[in-house]
Amino acid sequence: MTQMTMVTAINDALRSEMRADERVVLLGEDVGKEGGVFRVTAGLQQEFGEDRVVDTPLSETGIMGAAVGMALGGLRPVPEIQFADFIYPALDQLVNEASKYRYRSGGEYTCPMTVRVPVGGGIRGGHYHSQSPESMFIHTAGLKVVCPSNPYDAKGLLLSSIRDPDPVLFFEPKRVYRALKMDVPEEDYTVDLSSAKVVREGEHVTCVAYGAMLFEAVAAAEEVKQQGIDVEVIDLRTLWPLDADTVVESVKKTGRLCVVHEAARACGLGGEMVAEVCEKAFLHLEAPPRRITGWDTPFPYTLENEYLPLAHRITPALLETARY
Amino acid sequence: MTQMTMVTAINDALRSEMRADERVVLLGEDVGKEGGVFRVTAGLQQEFGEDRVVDTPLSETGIMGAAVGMALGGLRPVPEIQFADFIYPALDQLVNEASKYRYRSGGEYTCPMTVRVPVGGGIRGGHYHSQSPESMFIHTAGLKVVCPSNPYDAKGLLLSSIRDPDPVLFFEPKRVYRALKMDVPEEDYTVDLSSAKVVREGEHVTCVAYGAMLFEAVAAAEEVKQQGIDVEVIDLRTLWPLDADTVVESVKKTGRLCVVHEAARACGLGGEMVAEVCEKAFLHLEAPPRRITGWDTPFPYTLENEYLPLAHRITPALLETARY
Amino acid sequence: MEIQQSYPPSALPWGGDQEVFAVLDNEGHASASKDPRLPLALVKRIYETMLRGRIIDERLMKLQRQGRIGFHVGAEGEEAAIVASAAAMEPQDWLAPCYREVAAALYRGLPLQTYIDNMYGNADDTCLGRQMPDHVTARDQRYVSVTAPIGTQITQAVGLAWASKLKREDVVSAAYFGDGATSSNDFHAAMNFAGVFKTPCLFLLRNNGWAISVPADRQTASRTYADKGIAYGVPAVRCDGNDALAVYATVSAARARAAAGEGPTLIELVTYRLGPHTTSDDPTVYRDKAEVEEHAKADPIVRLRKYLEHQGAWTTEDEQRFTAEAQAELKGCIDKAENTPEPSIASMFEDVYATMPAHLAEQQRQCVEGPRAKKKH
Amino acid sequence: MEIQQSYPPSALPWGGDQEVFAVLDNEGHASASKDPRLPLALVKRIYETMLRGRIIDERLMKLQRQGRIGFHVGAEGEEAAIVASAAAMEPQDWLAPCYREVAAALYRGLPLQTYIDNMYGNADDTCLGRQMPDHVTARDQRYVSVTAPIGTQITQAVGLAWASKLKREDVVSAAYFGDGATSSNDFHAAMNFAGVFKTPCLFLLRNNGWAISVPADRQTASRTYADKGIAYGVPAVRCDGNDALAVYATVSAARARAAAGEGPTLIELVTYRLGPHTTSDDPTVYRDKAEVEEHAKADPIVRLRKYLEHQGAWTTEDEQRFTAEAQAELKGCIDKAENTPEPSIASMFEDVYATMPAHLAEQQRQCVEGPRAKKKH
Ligand SMILES: Cc1ncc(C[n+]2csc(CCOP(=O)(O)OP(=O)(O)O)c2C)c(N)n1
Ligand SMILES: Cc1ncc(C[n+]2csc(CCOP(=O)(O)OP(=O)(O)O)c2C)c(N)n1
Ligand SMILES: [Mg+2]
Ligand SMILES: [Mg+2]
Repeated sequence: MTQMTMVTAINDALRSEMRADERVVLLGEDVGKEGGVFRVTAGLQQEFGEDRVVDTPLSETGIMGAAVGMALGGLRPVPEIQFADFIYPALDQLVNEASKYRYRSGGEYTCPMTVRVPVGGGIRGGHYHSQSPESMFIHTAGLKVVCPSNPYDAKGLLLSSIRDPDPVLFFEPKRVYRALKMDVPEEDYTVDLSSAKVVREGEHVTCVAYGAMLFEAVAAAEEVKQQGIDVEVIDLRTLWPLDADTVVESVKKTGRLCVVHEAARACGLGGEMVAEVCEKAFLHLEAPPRRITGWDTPFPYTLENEYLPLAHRITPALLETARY
Repeated sequence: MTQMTMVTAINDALRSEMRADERVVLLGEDVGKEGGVFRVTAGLQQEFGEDRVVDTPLSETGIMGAAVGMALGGLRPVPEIQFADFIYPALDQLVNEASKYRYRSGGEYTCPMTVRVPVGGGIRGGHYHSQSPESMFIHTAGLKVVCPSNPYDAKGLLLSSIRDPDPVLFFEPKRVYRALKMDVPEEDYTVDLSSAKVVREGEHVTCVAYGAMLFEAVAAAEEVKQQGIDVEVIDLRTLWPLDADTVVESVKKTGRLCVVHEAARACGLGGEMVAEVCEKAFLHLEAPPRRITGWDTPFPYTLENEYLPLAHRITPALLETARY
Repeated sequence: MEIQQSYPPSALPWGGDQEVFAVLDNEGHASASKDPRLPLALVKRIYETMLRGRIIDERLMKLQRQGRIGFHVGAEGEEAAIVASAAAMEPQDWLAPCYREVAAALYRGLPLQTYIDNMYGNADDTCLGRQMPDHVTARDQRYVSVTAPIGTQITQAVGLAWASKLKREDVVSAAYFGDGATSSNDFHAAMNFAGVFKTPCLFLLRNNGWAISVPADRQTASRTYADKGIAYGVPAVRCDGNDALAVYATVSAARARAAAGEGPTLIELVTYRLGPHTTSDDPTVYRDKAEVEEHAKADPIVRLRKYLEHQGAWTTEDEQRFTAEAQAELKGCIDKAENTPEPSIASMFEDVYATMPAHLAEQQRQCVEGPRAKKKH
Repeated sequence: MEIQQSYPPSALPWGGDQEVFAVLDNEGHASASKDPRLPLALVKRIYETMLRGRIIDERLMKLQRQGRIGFHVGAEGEEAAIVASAAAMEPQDWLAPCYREVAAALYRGLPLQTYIDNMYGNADDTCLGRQMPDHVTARDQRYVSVTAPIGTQITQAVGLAWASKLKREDVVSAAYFGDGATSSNDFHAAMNFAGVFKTPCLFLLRNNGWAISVPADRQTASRTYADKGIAYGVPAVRCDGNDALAVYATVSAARARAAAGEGPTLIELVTYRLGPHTTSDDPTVYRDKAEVEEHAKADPIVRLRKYLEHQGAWTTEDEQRFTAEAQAELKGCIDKAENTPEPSIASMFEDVYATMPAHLAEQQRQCVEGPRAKKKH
């Protein structure tokens, strides 16, 4: 065990998988010599050379198209998009190509690749270094979407993602990158995709969150605890396919649901989850399921802490839901 | 009044607005000499010349980027994306640029433009000529999203869209293009954006739909009528900003909600609407709100009528919801 | 033939920078100095596949008019560009097609029945009726799954080439695409990446004069499409795409360069789309009949047939026999395809992921057990 | 100076196709044959804005290190490329900036206070603290809102130019972008559209040698960035971007071409990024100090100052006086900005649409009336 930040844990996962599997290739802007603008890939080009850790020209279209081709050709590419905000030039390759290859070829071709994408706010990045576009990828059949909240899960989920036979969008919450350290095994281990985790048991309200907002959900849970309210907090970890069972089981117990995410509310994952729970556990619901999310505005710079659904906004929602 | 198809009604709206406002410019692939692959812009280049009805090179990035620039420069561009499936190369300009111009410039710059996008299935188009990506644009703050279901609304909504001070995604359901004719005034009229329409009153279940699926919702309503169930059918018309009032009022009356759309279910507009209704009318709900949508698979070719949420799938959902 | 760095353009191996490399004239006479002198058996195989492609196209067009298939995109007039280029590649090479190149897969042995099943989207279709007709997948032929969005296969071909480079395999990839596709994002990214990383990749640009209704002068202001190679440091050549021998010679030279580690080549195959864009298209709205008639004079099939005839390697009887056989085979395949049922409804939910997740299993159950649509599929 | 169709490249007006047009040497001596002989008042205004830009950059870098602002992207070494080009445009022309060109807006009269308020994202910031620092909007200066996604402003500049062409206005647009941006989709689309539609548009490519950590030979295999014009039939020239006189001459010639209806020009301004990419960047990880030192010798500010000194139009006292005044003005602006409150929370919901829709009014109410975050903004 070593104490690792999420940055170190991801670096460690990449390194160990590149040692174990020579099909794994990293490519992206500034990932090589510089080791990534967040230093997540630091040292990897030194160890694995310029052929396997590739600094590309400034084109997300090229990165993703080449990665799809590499995957078709038997490699396991791990492209990096420098910020989620810059993923749109790669959308055609993700939505029309990577996601549909298996389906449209009747399984003759597959596209195993893991797209690493720093995501979310909390680093004073404004409109263009803070976005959380995960719902666009959830909406696209054929993609898996992962978002770890901590170093341990980050390593285990990343190893699962790289080994997964399907394309995975791996969202890394920038706000968590260096925010905490925790014990992470040096050896190989995986965390199953599609398994949400109950990180805190409780019986009054179910609160679902992921990524950086998980900590806010937990903080809010601690706060309402003082008022006698026991919140069950679920860390989704894999956003899609959704581990609906874990969420629904919890709601069946608590009768109440709050979903937290920093992505904008309209057509975000929160609505999806509310609808899913309504379909599967309607008669158990004792209060209106609530969403605590980013507002339906672009992500602002100065007021980012007013934009984000931080604990101060989750707390009253939990209280109201519990007392409904 | 003249009998018009949706194709003629849109053509008529474009023609009359181009006559009235010389800032209106059309651009896109094959929109000029050919008059569009669906003939929606037929005859317009003859009348308005190559400067105002522009055949562009094959680049949705270029079409949208140029349109944004034209809008900044005081024109009212109406770019066409040949099929919604090909909008992804334009996503960066829509999500990062058009949608945020007013906001990020504190209102100094605005981006009034109407992106015409043939959308949806029902024409045997398979994966790449059938998609319904509207939820991606709903998720993006700053865009308006419109989808008419009939020729009359198409003309009135298109005129409102072109005159709107903000960027509008105008989705035209291909399945409806020539499916019906109706009386459409030759003169100028508008249909308000953000006003859903109750197209059929009823007291037992609220069924919300839009675009081509509206007809399926109505057909299903007719069918269940025979079993004594009265369905209120709402045509959203403008998908975003949502006319939540009309929907919520109806649900308060009926206590039951079914949402229909052909877009995939995960993070589609259905989930958004269910969550919204739960937040606003939870205590009125007497049955779990239901979604009848495209499946979470790519859009298939041969089995498209099994993929689409046609009347045969809506009917049992209405019955179950009513009898819950 | 040797392809050199094409910059400045006047250094192209066959003289002037605007010159289009050709071997055959319209009467099927080969230029003595340029004739690659291919074995006649090879030329015959190329010719037969071209002819077969034409026969299939004509039949499928009719089937579409009769409403028996939903759609077809033909290659009339572009057979040399498609088949001779595929012939010049090695069997282990990847082909990343646009949507007009099924004859390349047929050349490599794609069973006709497989193709026709795809045209019908039936239960025997390799992609189970999920894609439109002509969106073929042929893994055994190392022919990548066809997609509609213009250009996306070009960057993928670079990725495929890159993979073989990293794996040190003698595998080159070739992307087929049209003149319109040069305006796409993927063309730009692919050429740029290929130039920087020297991937063993050929860019086979079928310049057929039109992108649906848009002609070259509306597509680009560059002097030629080949000129675009200069922007990426990718050597580029122009070649008569209606001349199977020229296409073969050019592509095999470029393939050899790529295999030798010298990087990518852009090959502008100058050809012409004699038919409509697809069965959905009516070209009379936007182009002159006279233009089409002019180009029909350079029909690649006629030119190659005459060449073979001059060599004494093909006769009217051969033509009749081959045509009759091809038509018979085709008829058999169509009959079979028309008698094959639709894919199962359950199959609609398979292959979205390697393992079916819970939500799809649930949707599958709902769909399979639910009522059926009244409208015939 | 006349810019001709640059194809073949050897027809460039200033000789060899690889030549970089320059007027000044590093000692500030102008080539007699090339000197555009600009009025000294104009050169002084250019020089003063360049110097002012440098002074501001140095101060903002320090403010960022002190944690008083969150971020800064400087232009050290690129001042001539930015300011002299802006000076060569007409006031009614549109500038579509990348993110390093605020000095162009200052040249056109953007009040310094407005810029500094933007650096602080305070209530007086024209975009109300919605964007990161340096993402300036300056409508009065016909300076389009700065955005981070690389390349998007290039197609927009084509659209702006197109609008003025359709409106028959004497308005040209200029897009600024870096060498890295030539790999973007928008560069490709913009150049292509500009070529086909002959829009009155200049492509001002600041080739500063680096795209964060990626040098030119990893960005493209084309011989020069200017060569990329050939792919689009857009005339292209190379110009010493550290030579204000050369930049002015080149840009004004291209502007005249555009205004005369002769279409777009790609201008490669060869310069060098002396500083880090932004305050978030540590260039020592990826580039040699020696390289930077070498380039520092061609510092555009020093060269232009020496030129002015040779003309007797600038003295050490001028320099000191100007610097002191600029610093004092800057200090005043910073003080004011630091004492201006944050934008109101309500403002976060405004300007998403022209009229606030119901859902945003509701969210605004929830936010304004809800509890406040503990963490300081
Ligand atoms: C991204 C995208 N935009 C638009 C289309 C619609 N479309 C299909 S084919 C085509 C023209 C393609 O022309 P070209 O590349 O020259 O190929 P050709 O059909 O001539 O072989 C267009 C515009 C598409 N398939 N994909
Ligand atoms: C689409 C996109 N991808 C990645 C980035 C991250 N990024 C910001 S600046 C930059 C390098 C830009 O280099 P260049 O165009 O040469 O401009 P310079 O900074 O050198 O002026 C990168 C990769 C971005 N802003 N946008
Ligand atoms: Mg073509
Ligand atoms: Mg640069």
